Amino acid sequence: MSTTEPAVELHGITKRFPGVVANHDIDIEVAAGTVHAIVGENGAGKSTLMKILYGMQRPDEGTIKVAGVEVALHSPSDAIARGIGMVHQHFMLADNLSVLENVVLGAERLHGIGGKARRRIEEISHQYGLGVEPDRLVEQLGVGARQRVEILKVLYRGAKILILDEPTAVLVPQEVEELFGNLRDLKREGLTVIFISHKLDEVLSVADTITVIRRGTTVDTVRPGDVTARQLAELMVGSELPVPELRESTVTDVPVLTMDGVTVRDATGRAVVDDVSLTIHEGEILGIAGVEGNGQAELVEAIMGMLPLDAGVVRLGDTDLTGMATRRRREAGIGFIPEDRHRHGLLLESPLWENRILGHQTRPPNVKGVLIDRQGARNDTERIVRDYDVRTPNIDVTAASLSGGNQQKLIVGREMSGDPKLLIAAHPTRGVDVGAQSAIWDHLRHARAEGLAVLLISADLDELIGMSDTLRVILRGRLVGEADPATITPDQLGSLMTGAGEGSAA
Amino acid sequence: MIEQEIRTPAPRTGDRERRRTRMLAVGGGIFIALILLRLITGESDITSSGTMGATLALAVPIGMAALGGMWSERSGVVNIGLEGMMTFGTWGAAFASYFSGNPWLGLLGGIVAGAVGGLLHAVATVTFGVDHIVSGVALNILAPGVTRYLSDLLFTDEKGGGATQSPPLPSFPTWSVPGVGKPLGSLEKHHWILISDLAGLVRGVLTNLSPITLLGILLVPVSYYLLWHTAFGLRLRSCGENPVAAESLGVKVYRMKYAAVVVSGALAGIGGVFLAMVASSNYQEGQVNGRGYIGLAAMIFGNWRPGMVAGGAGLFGYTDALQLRGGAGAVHAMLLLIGIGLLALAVWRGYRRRVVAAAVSAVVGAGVLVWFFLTDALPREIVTYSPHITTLLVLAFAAQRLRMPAADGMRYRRGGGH
Amino acid sequence: MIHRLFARSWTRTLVAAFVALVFSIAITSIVLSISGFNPPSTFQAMFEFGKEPDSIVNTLNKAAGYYLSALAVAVGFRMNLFNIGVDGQYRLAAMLAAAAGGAWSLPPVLHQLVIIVVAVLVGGLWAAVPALLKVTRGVSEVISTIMLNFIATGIIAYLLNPGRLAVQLGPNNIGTKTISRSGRVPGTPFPGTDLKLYSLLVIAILAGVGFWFMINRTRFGFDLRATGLSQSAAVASGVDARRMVVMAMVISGGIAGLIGMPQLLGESYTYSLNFPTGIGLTGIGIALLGRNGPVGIAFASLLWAFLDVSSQILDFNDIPKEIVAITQAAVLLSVVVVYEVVSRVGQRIDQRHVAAQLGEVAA
Amino acid sequence: AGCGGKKATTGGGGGDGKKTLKVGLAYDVGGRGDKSFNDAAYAGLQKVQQELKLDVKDLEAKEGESDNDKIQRLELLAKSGYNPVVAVGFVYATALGKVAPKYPNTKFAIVDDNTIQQPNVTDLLFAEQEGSYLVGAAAAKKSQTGSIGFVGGVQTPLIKKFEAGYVAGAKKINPKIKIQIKYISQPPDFSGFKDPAKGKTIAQGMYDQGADVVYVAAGLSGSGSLEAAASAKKWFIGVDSDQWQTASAAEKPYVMTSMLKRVDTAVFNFVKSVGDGTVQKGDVRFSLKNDGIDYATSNPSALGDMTTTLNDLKQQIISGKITPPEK
Ligand SMILES: Nc1ncnc2c1ncn2[C@@H]1O[C@H](COP(=O)(O)OP(=O)(O)OP(=O)(O)O)[C@@H](O)[C@H]1O
Ligand SMILES: Nc1ncnc2c1ncn2[C@@H]1O[C@H](COP(=O)(O)OP(=O)(O)OP(=O)(O)O)[C@@H](O)[C@H]1O
Ligand SMILES: [Mg+2]
Ligand SMILES: [Mg+2]
Repeated sequence: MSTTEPAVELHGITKRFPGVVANHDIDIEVAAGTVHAIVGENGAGKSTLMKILYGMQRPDEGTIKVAGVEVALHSPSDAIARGIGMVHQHFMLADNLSVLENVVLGAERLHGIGGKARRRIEEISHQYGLGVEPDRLVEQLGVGARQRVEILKVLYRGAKILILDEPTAVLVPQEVEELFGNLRDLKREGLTVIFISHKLDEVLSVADTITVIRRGTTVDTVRPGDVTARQLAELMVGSELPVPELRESTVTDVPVLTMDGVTVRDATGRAVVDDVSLTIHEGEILGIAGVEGNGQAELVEAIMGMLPLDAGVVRLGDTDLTGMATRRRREAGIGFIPEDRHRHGLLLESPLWENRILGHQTRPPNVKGVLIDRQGARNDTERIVRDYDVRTPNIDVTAASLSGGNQQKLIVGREMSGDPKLLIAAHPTRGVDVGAQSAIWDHLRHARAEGLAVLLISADLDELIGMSDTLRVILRGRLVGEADPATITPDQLGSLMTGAGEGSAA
Repeated sequence: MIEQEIRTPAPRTGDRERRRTRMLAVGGGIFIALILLRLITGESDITSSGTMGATLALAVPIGMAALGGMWSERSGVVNIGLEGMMTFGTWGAAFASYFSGNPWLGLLGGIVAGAVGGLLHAVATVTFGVDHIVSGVALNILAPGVTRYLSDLLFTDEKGGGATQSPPLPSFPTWSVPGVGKPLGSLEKHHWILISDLAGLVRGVLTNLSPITLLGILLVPVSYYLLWHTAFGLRLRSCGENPVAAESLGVKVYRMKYAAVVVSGALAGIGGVFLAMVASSNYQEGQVNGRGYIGLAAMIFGNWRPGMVAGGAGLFGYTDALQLRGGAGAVHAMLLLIGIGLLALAVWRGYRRRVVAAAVSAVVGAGVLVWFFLTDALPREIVTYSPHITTLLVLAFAAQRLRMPAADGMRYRRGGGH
Repeated sequence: MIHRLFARSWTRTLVAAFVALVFSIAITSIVLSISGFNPPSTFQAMFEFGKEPDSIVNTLNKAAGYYLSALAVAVGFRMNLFNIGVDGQYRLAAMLAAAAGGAWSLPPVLHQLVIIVVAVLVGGLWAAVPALLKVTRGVSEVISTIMLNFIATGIIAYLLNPGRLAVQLGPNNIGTKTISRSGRVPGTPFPGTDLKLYSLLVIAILAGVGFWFMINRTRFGFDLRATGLSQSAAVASGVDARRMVVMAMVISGGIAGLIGMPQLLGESYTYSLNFPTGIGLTGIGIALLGRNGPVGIAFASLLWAFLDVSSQILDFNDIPKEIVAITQAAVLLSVVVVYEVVSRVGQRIDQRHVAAQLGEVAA
Repeated sequence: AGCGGKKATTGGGGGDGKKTLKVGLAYDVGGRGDKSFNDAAYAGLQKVQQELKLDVKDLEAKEGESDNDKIQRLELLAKSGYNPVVAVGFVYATALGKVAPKYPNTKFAIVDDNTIQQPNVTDLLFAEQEGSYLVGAAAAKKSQTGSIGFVGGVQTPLIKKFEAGYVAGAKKINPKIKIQIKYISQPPDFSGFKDPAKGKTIAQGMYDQGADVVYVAAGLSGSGSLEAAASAKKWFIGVDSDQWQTASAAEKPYVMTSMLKRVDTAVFNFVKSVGDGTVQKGDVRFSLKNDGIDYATSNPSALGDMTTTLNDLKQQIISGKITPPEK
């Protein structure tokens, strides 16, 4: 392999999905031994492009060259055989298998599935400082460790070209730093890294070259030294970026949600939410910062009544919610924007107006007595579609045929229509395009001004800092710190989240 | 297949060593309990070699179905069509062995016929993405129709054959481990504690074995080895846990699922061979008689792991053997064991501070004991179904630590991941 | 144009059903020709026989049981619950209802009502067992209902003994005491035959309408469907999964209790050794064939019953009538395969349509 | 109640009836090949075909079917000119009750039932308890262990009749005899008639626990029991037809005798009587008296000098001195 040849060349790649052209005439050249970043907003077509390069999807048009040779990739095996490895945006791990099994899967020919493979894994883990234990079950690992297992999987196969699709989305800044350290090591060993992200400061710090994709096509390729984050963002979006921020405080001293000593245990008796006490007032947005998997999800489910409490009390205003069923809690005035909209927020195969009913099955305008009020629900769905700018031809299409952002707007609209006193917003703008993002922030700000209390959970630290009146940090199920959103930086927050500086940081 | 909606956080999987010792302990514990029961009640059949032998004979077809189900579900394909595949197996065995006159070709015929059933299921579920249960149900409708249709065409003109049965089939030779039968038999007759019981167990398991029984027993560790200690097995299981991830690593998911479901059918087919050629001497319509479904139960009961699956089949086979051989008396004696077991469970639960569970166990246990002491025998009609009642009770009272493969029953499309 | 045609799910179902029927007729023909029979004349014989008045009545009567059975199964399926126990539920219910109806003499109307209510209650209660085992102990309903079918057989056999609930009906037959005239529902005459239509066919029709209404128009039905479509989303929306499991199983069992009623009150008046069995298992196939919808199931059960009834003539013509089982399985499998393909195409058309309407084709 | 037949060649004169006679037969579940009474009926039908040179048509039943299905089956035969028509099994009672009045010129017979009171219906009834009594006595005489067994296929009144006669016969010889009794399945689960695996397990269990003779009234499941007998080298008593005839060479020595229920004779005689015009309506009872019930003597070495005792008991039953119980 001559080093003058680019490691990967993609020419004129076009990929159509029913209803969407995900990639359109894309051209990219990746020089060998570099970190090449690809940026673009949600739905721009980055993942699709990478899946094409990894043989998971076939392009409709265009050519792929690896090390100067044109290739036809029919399956991941073809890509793997050419030294391409990919770490996917969503973890590709089998929870019930051990790390070892996950790593050797598909590459058993290299070192078998036994002791030799284990030694090899330990070797690689040591070489790149990944700290992976081969015999742990994956389900016992945290996100950071899973990420490292994914990287190890690729390295184990001796990949020379590494694709990392949004590897940092679930990592805190410190973990990101570690990852970047790893990447630099890899580069030094002569590997080529294709790195996808839309966190622009990260991209600028690690990449040698940056390609911007917008609406499925390449708009520009730049060097990090030549652009600022701001310029890059505008290239990406084609317009100005929205900024999450609150204006004047609307916080009152009327408590809406009060949690006192709330503890939730899993089947093994471990406290996943540990003695949590907090109060959210009318007009207040309380942000919870924390590395994923530290009890945020369980905290939310405890408030929603989806998990039983082991100890403690949850109150909404003067009403004691403890022991109340989820439905009663919703009726009492809790709105819920779930973290995973496909799993918890929508009936994908049902029309929009039925999705309007979901979660509000007992309240007008959706029902009359025990019967469903179809007309009422339909009319109100029309209203949501109008007020929240849900892009859809009509309300009879299935939720699955909407784009992610529009699905999210529908959910936000629905949850706001119940006149909630408290809104639980878990990652409300995750995977949503910029337009929808700023619309959702607007809605939150507006409702807050009218006295809504919001519990905001987000992995996007800018959003968390910009949108919260109060910030609490959760670590291993405990609230370990409090921060002032007016003064804290993402870096400081990140170190709180990893427990680097326990206690309060002003 | 059906999402577990009752949220119980995933159990921690213990390491292999611990699981193995636990299995041995449970097995030994049950055996000792049975000996005690024999002593108390005087029902010597409880641990006799005959009961053990019958247990084996009844457990093998169920165990084959269960093992087949495990193969299929480990690859993520729910197989409720085991019943139909076994039916194909019985017929295939009859067809091949009768027309060739060779029992071994009968074995081959049963395996092939079962595998064809598996192949159909695979085509429907894997290639066409049909709901697994639908396809399985269709197979269970198809199999009796096809076999009867074919029998009508092929067996009616043969002596002793008909639309519902084949002529008598050639049989397999049976083997006994030499030098075991006689001495153990005499030991057994003494009804000495433990020694006679062990003699019964060993003699039951080592004498008058048909090669299919041996094959069946052998297939348990073989399945374990193949699925847990080979690359093929790892790939296969990964399809049942996370097919998208498997595909992303170059595993040919469709191919693995096909392999698993076809093997599943072949195993069910062996169960069918056993029924047609070992447990009886001809193919008989309706011979499978729900054993495929019970195999499915044994598989779930066995937590999708070969050792436990075999244990589940064994438990069912044992209770069935006991009720068939001993009838009302022996099953009545079992009440004592169940009652005491439940009380023990209640104590343990009380100790773990699970008051409600403890109370339920205590009440049911006491009820069973009262029943035992107030009656001499159980109604025949109910005794017939004691294996089914036992299965239900064990499932209800044993701690629920079952974990099905994560992607079991999921429809998987190639390139479907995002 | 095409998207308009495919927009409605019933058109998709119709297309699927039609293609599947053609396909399964093709399969059946192939099997017949291979075994040396003439397919067209075979089908013609079946059709000729099937359209005789006797056969029509028998088909309709049989379809009533199949329909109720499939509805019972479908209630569970709609929320991903697999009630294989319909068979045991209806047999136990029919037996106890027959015993009650034979034992108590009541004025007309009340008598029939009591019998039916007993059946529904027994079916529902027996179905509650696996439901409770599932929600309290996590026992898979697939296993528990299979086991309970067997156990129900044991209980029926125990109770159906002279001296318990049975009397001798003939030298070799036993059954519950015959229900007196006040508890019977006379059949409806049908032109051209002495066979009578079960008047309680109406129960099946009412149950179908009720099922449709419950599923589509009530809050409970919404919760049920939501649970089936996405368990996790339903729970997050406030559906109580445990309660739904119990409710759905009990309703399913209640409907199962009705299965034996047209036959019991319209024809046999006793639960004897001769009472039809296995309807609960047939219902699974029919529910799947009818895609768990009340209309689809109606067509499916009529088709199934027609095939069952008209197959009698095959035996008479020395053609193995099991060919019908092959047809039934082929219909079932091909319907799902075809529906799968059709709905995938439909979904794709939908998405393209949405994108086109929004002018976002170039993403 | 139209006679509705298209080519109805119903009845006709008594004399030249033979030529137009077409014989129809409807089986109970299990159908042809059940090695039990369906098969026996078929044997009768074959004899009709061979000796009387008549057209025959036999139709099978489906498991779990309804009365309407049976009505249609009988009508199909009657309508198409089959006469006489034989319904095998009491399950046809209700159906026959509806069909017989519609075809007054067709002669019907039903096996094992006498609840239908119609001028054109003949009831073919069997005193199974009598034959069972004899084989029970034989078993008790043969037994050296003082322990014998009974395996029933499905616990129905019919099979309980076999049990009752057997038990009474055995007790007559040895009042203290131990009798193990077991049924394979419970109605309406009729799988007990076709589960040889269980038939084998049960018989094995009985032999293991000391029984040395087992009487098996379990249809096809009996073949499993016979295997168990052969491998335990103990005695087996068959049922319905002479199972010594159908047993394999290795198994023949262990078939002590069989309780014969001559459904074949009954069917043949009935058809013949229709041809002769001597058909009798109402109950036709088959018992030891008219050789409709008997025990097989095809394995004389097994029976030895026992036949004297058995024939003596047989005479006592025929003469009414002994009345074996039916339940
Ligand atoms: N398998 C598929 N079928 C249909 N449409 C798809 C499929 N995969 C992706 N799309 C569509 O293609 C477009 C590009 O998606 P892609 O996942 O490549 O975007 P992305 O740039 O990776 O976005 P993100 O930042 O959210 O990861 C989206 O509109 C998406 O809806
Ligand atoms: N495998 C797939 N099959 C069909 N449609 C798909 C598939 N994957 C994605 N889509 C389509 O992509 C859209 C959203 O999918 P996804 O959750 O991947 O978000 P996304 O493409 O990243 O979009 P966004 O970034 O706006 O959330 C949906 O409209 C869905 O129809
Ligand atoms: Mg995306
Ligand atoms: Mg992406």
